Amino acid sequence: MATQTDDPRIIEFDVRTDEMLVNMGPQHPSTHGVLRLVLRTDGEIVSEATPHIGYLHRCAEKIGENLTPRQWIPYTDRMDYLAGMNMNLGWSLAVEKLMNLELPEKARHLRVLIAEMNRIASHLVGMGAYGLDLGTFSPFLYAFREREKILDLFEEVCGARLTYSYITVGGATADLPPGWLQKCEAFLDQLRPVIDEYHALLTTNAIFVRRTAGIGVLSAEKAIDYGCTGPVLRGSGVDYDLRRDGEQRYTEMYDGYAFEVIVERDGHYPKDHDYPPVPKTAVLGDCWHRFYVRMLEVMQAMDLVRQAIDRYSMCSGDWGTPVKLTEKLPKGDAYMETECPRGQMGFYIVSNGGSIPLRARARSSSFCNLSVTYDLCRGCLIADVPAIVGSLDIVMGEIDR
Amino acid sequence: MAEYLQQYLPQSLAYLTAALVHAVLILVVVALGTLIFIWLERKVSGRIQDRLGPTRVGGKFGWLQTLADGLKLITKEDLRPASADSMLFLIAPYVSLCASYVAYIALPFADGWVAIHLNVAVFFIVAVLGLEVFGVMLAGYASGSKWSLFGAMREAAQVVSYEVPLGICVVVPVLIAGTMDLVAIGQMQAGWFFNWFLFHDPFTFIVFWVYFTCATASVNRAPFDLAEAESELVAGFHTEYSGVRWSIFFMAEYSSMVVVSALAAILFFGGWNGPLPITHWLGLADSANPLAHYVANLLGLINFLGKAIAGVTFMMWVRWTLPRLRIDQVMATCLKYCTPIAAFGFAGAVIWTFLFPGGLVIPNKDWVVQEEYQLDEPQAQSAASTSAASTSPLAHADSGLHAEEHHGTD
Amino acid sequence: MNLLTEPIGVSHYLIVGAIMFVTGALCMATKRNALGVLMGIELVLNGANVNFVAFGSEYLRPGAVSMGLDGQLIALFVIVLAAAEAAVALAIVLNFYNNHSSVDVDKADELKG
Amino acid sequence: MEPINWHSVFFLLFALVGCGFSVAVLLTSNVVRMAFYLVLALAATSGLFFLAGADFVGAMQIMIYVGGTLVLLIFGVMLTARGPFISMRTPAGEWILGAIIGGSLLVVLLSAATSVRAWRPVAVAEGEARPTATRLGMALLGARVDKLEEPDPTQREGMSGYLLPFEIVSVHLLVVLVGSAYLARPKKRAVGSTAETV
Repeated sequence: MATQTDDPRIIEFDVRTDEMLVNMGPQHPSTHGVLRLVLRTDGEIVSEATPHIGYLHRCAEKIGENLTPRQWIPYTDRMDYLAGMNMNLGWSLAVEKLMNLELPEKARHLRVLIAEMNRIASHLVGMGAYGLDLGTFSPFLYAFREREKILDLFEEVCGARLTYSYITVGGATADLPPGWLQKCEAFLDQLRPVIDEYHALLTTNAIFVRRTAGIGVLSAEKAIDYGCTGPVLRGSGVDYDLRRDGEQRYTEMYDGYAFEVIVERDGHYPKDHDYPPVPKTAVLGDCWHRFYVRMLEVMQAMDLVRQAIDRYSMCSGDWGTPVKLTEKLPKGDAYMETECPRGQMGFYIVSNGGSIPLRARARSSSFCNLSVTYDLCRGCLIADVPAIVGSLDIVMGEIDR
Repeated sequence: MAEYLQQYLPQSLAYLTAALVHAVLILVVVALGTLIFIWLERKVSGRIQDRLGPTRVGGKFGWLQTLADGLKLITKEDLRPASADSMLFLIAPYVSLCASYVAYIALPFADGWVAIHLNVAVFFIVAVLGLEVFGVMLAGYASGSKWSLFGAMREAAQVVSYEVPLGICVVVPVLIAGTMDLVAIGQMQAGWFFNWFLFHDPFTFIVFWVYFTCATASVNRAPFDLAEAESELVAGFHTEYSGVRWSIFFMAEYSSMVVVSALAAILFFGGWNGPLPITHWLGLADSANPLAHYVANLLGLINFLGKAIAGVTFMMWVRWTLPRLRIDQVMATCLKYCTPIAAFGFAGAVIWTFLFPGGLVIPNKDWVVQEEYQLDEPQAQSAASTSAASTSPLAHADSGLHAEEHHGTD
Repeated sequence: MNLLTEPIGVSHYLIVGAIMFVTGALCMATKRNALGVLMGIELVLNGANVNFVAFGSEYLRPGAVSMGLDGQLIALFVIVLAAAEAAVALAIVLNFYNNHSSVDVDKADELKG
Repeated sequence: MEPINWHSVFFLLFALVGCGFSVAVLLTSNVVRMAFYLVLALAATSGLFFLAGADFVGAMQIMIYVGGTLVLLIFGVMLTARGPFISMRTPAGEWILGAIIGGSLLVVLLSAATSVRAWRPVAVAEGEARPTATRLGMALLGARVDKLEEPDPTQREGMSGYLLPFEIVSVHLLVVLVGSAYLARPKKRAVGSTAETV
């Protein structure tokens, strides 16, 4: 099996075979929707992997120029459809920044609570689908089983299971139903031991470690160069999380919450004491670390949800009334970035004073994260391509918009 | 059977009918087995994944789900890509099926219940199972699809490599038994469960696990299902297949799973002999009454099938638990782990049998030895009764083996 | 002579062996693909093997006339050596393919690697 | 009606399959199909071996020849199967020349095969053939259990066993293993430039 040597011009080979161009996707079981990767392969070795995007383009941004901000909220749901609440939140914050709205405290905690719950759901899918990419089916269903419970909770809150449109400009469309917090706590209690199961099935599984450790190593510099964010960036060891380092309007939401950014320090992760140790073969920035960061972020999000539940139940008063559907926007522009499960999701709004914005734009985290595929997949084996792309955990709806 | 039919039919027809009956019997085992095992796989995977699996078709447990699926597959269009090498494309699934089907011919289902009593049965089965790879390679090449070609190349590399440790593992029980005749190997493990070759010595115990790993790899089951790795190669070698031909690949896969599990059952788990010598206590096995012998064999058949099904279920359990290996890791597993361990086990078993001939802990050893000497008589009977349809030298290939063995070692 | 009822003798096997041998030899002579030539060699060896087994068969020639086990033993050696030969030949062909990007034996006229 | 000799029927079946597919190997120009036909021809030959009472050799034929050697061959075919090499046609002149030489060779061989009296069919009672695996194994270890009753003592000595050839073959296989690994070893080569074998 030929592998690349240090000098990129020298390629070791057994038998000279023709280079093949292979289309992985858009109809392929493991390209997370409709990503099309054009692989140039020499036997099993991939010499080039070019992502082609655009198969899910739905002109969401153009539509945003014809709708009021609150009307555009459902479209943000359909961007990162696995983390609709976080998308709603990002756009709402951008519009609120433009309108300079201040929210009641209860709305703040409610948003943290809902956004972190959605982060758990999103990471569960990411984890399950990653197992699927590596050829094991069961963890996928185990992850979906837990996610279903979150979706059930969300359904009680807003009536929808995938496209929530719950968090909106000025707060949320409704308060949490009575008794919901208890259900949420019960869910968190039973999720904790299940997470250990996932670790047994995937994180510590010898085959899983062999498939992911040392594969697709993304150095910190390269991650920053490509504009990677979220778990992909933190998996490379860069200590950066918008919930701590972001704009004040966003970070003040998390004021008073105790949480540590999940990033490796001296071979250890925060809160990893009851977790499996980092395997010896793993290199910082490889697929295993990206996966592990996601798993730990689930734990982190669970902590945050618990804190949010406490603080929410202590608050009294208003949960935040949504603004009028056709509320006039002040003239000007605003850009707001939030830490979504997949990374840094930015929304930009430009207004000329009417109720419909002049421009509505989104900065997609998956788009930047996907751009590293070309670099990471060079010289790997075909089987590593799904492993690498899966570890980036992309959602095509967000990339193509 | 042929002799019986001859009373009513012309001789040629009688033989043909007898042969057909045998062939169809085995085909039924293969086809029915596939139906049951696909159903079982769906049930097992369902239970593993917190689902119910099929529940509707054919009553509460969805017994007939596979049949319904099979009917659906038959009605589907038999697609053939324009770039395919049409002749090879059409033939390939049947090549695969034939290979795993032929292996059943030498597989004894109970004491003496075997289509052709070969005295090199172990060797034959391993050899024939190795041919299944041809179907896969031809399918992969002939499909004219790059994914299929990848699958075929992987399969070729994998199967050829895994045949080495598999062969070494199979040789270990053969070495202990002193024969390659599966019927004789089965008979040697009669009695209590510690007579099974699995418990013969620590080395056979190790070798069994290596065997099972290699067998899983050689029948292309997860975590070694590289040839059809659906997350990488879409569906690998059968990407372009549809309908009946696709289901034939499936049949081949399941029937070879059964063959390797059954082979493991005979080589390591005493074949048709239960963990307790019940038939011996009841006097069924040694009875001169043919009916008693028949009942003993029926019990043996249940025993044997139970062991084979347990093996297959174990493979399913593994499949739904573990991620898939990468091709270079599959090869490394074979060359760096399986082959050396198998070779070590082989050497160990040689030394062990040299030091403790006849095993270490067999309290009723005399009985076993006695069995061994009695081999010739029932075998001659069974050979005569079961091999009517087979060709003559094959049928009688076995008798005299043991006499010769002693002769040779003297 | 009815082939279905007559017993089979060594000569029948020899005929099969001869046909295989000749087709193999012709394959070696006419194929331009190096692997085709290799397949011809396999056929030739196989034809010879048929003869050896036939001469050694106790079933076809009972008693002392038969070559006995020697026929089968030689056949075994031929099979094993054929496997070895195929491995080396394949390595040569792949090497040739690497150097010439072709498996056409007519291109192998350089007397250098 | 004379009873049908099933041995002959199976012989005919296998012989026809074997010869038919060896001719097909010769006639087809597609190298992949050639390999496939060769598989069938060799598998049929193993059937012939079983019929001749050589069950061990037959199984060996399937295991090593068909299962090992030919998989290797097909592997090679697939590695080198690029458009023009899949079917390379032979010029008609070579075909004619080959047919003449092959035909005359065939005639010679066939006449030789049919003319010797000792090779004519003999009616043999069924069940005479005995299993060979153990005796072969013993012979390879140097003990000829089948020659113990040999009346002629000179012959008994001459056919003592095959231990030496067996060992030679074993060593030979090892050498071949190393040799082919050496021949097909990975070579470092600069992309773009030609031969620079290390």
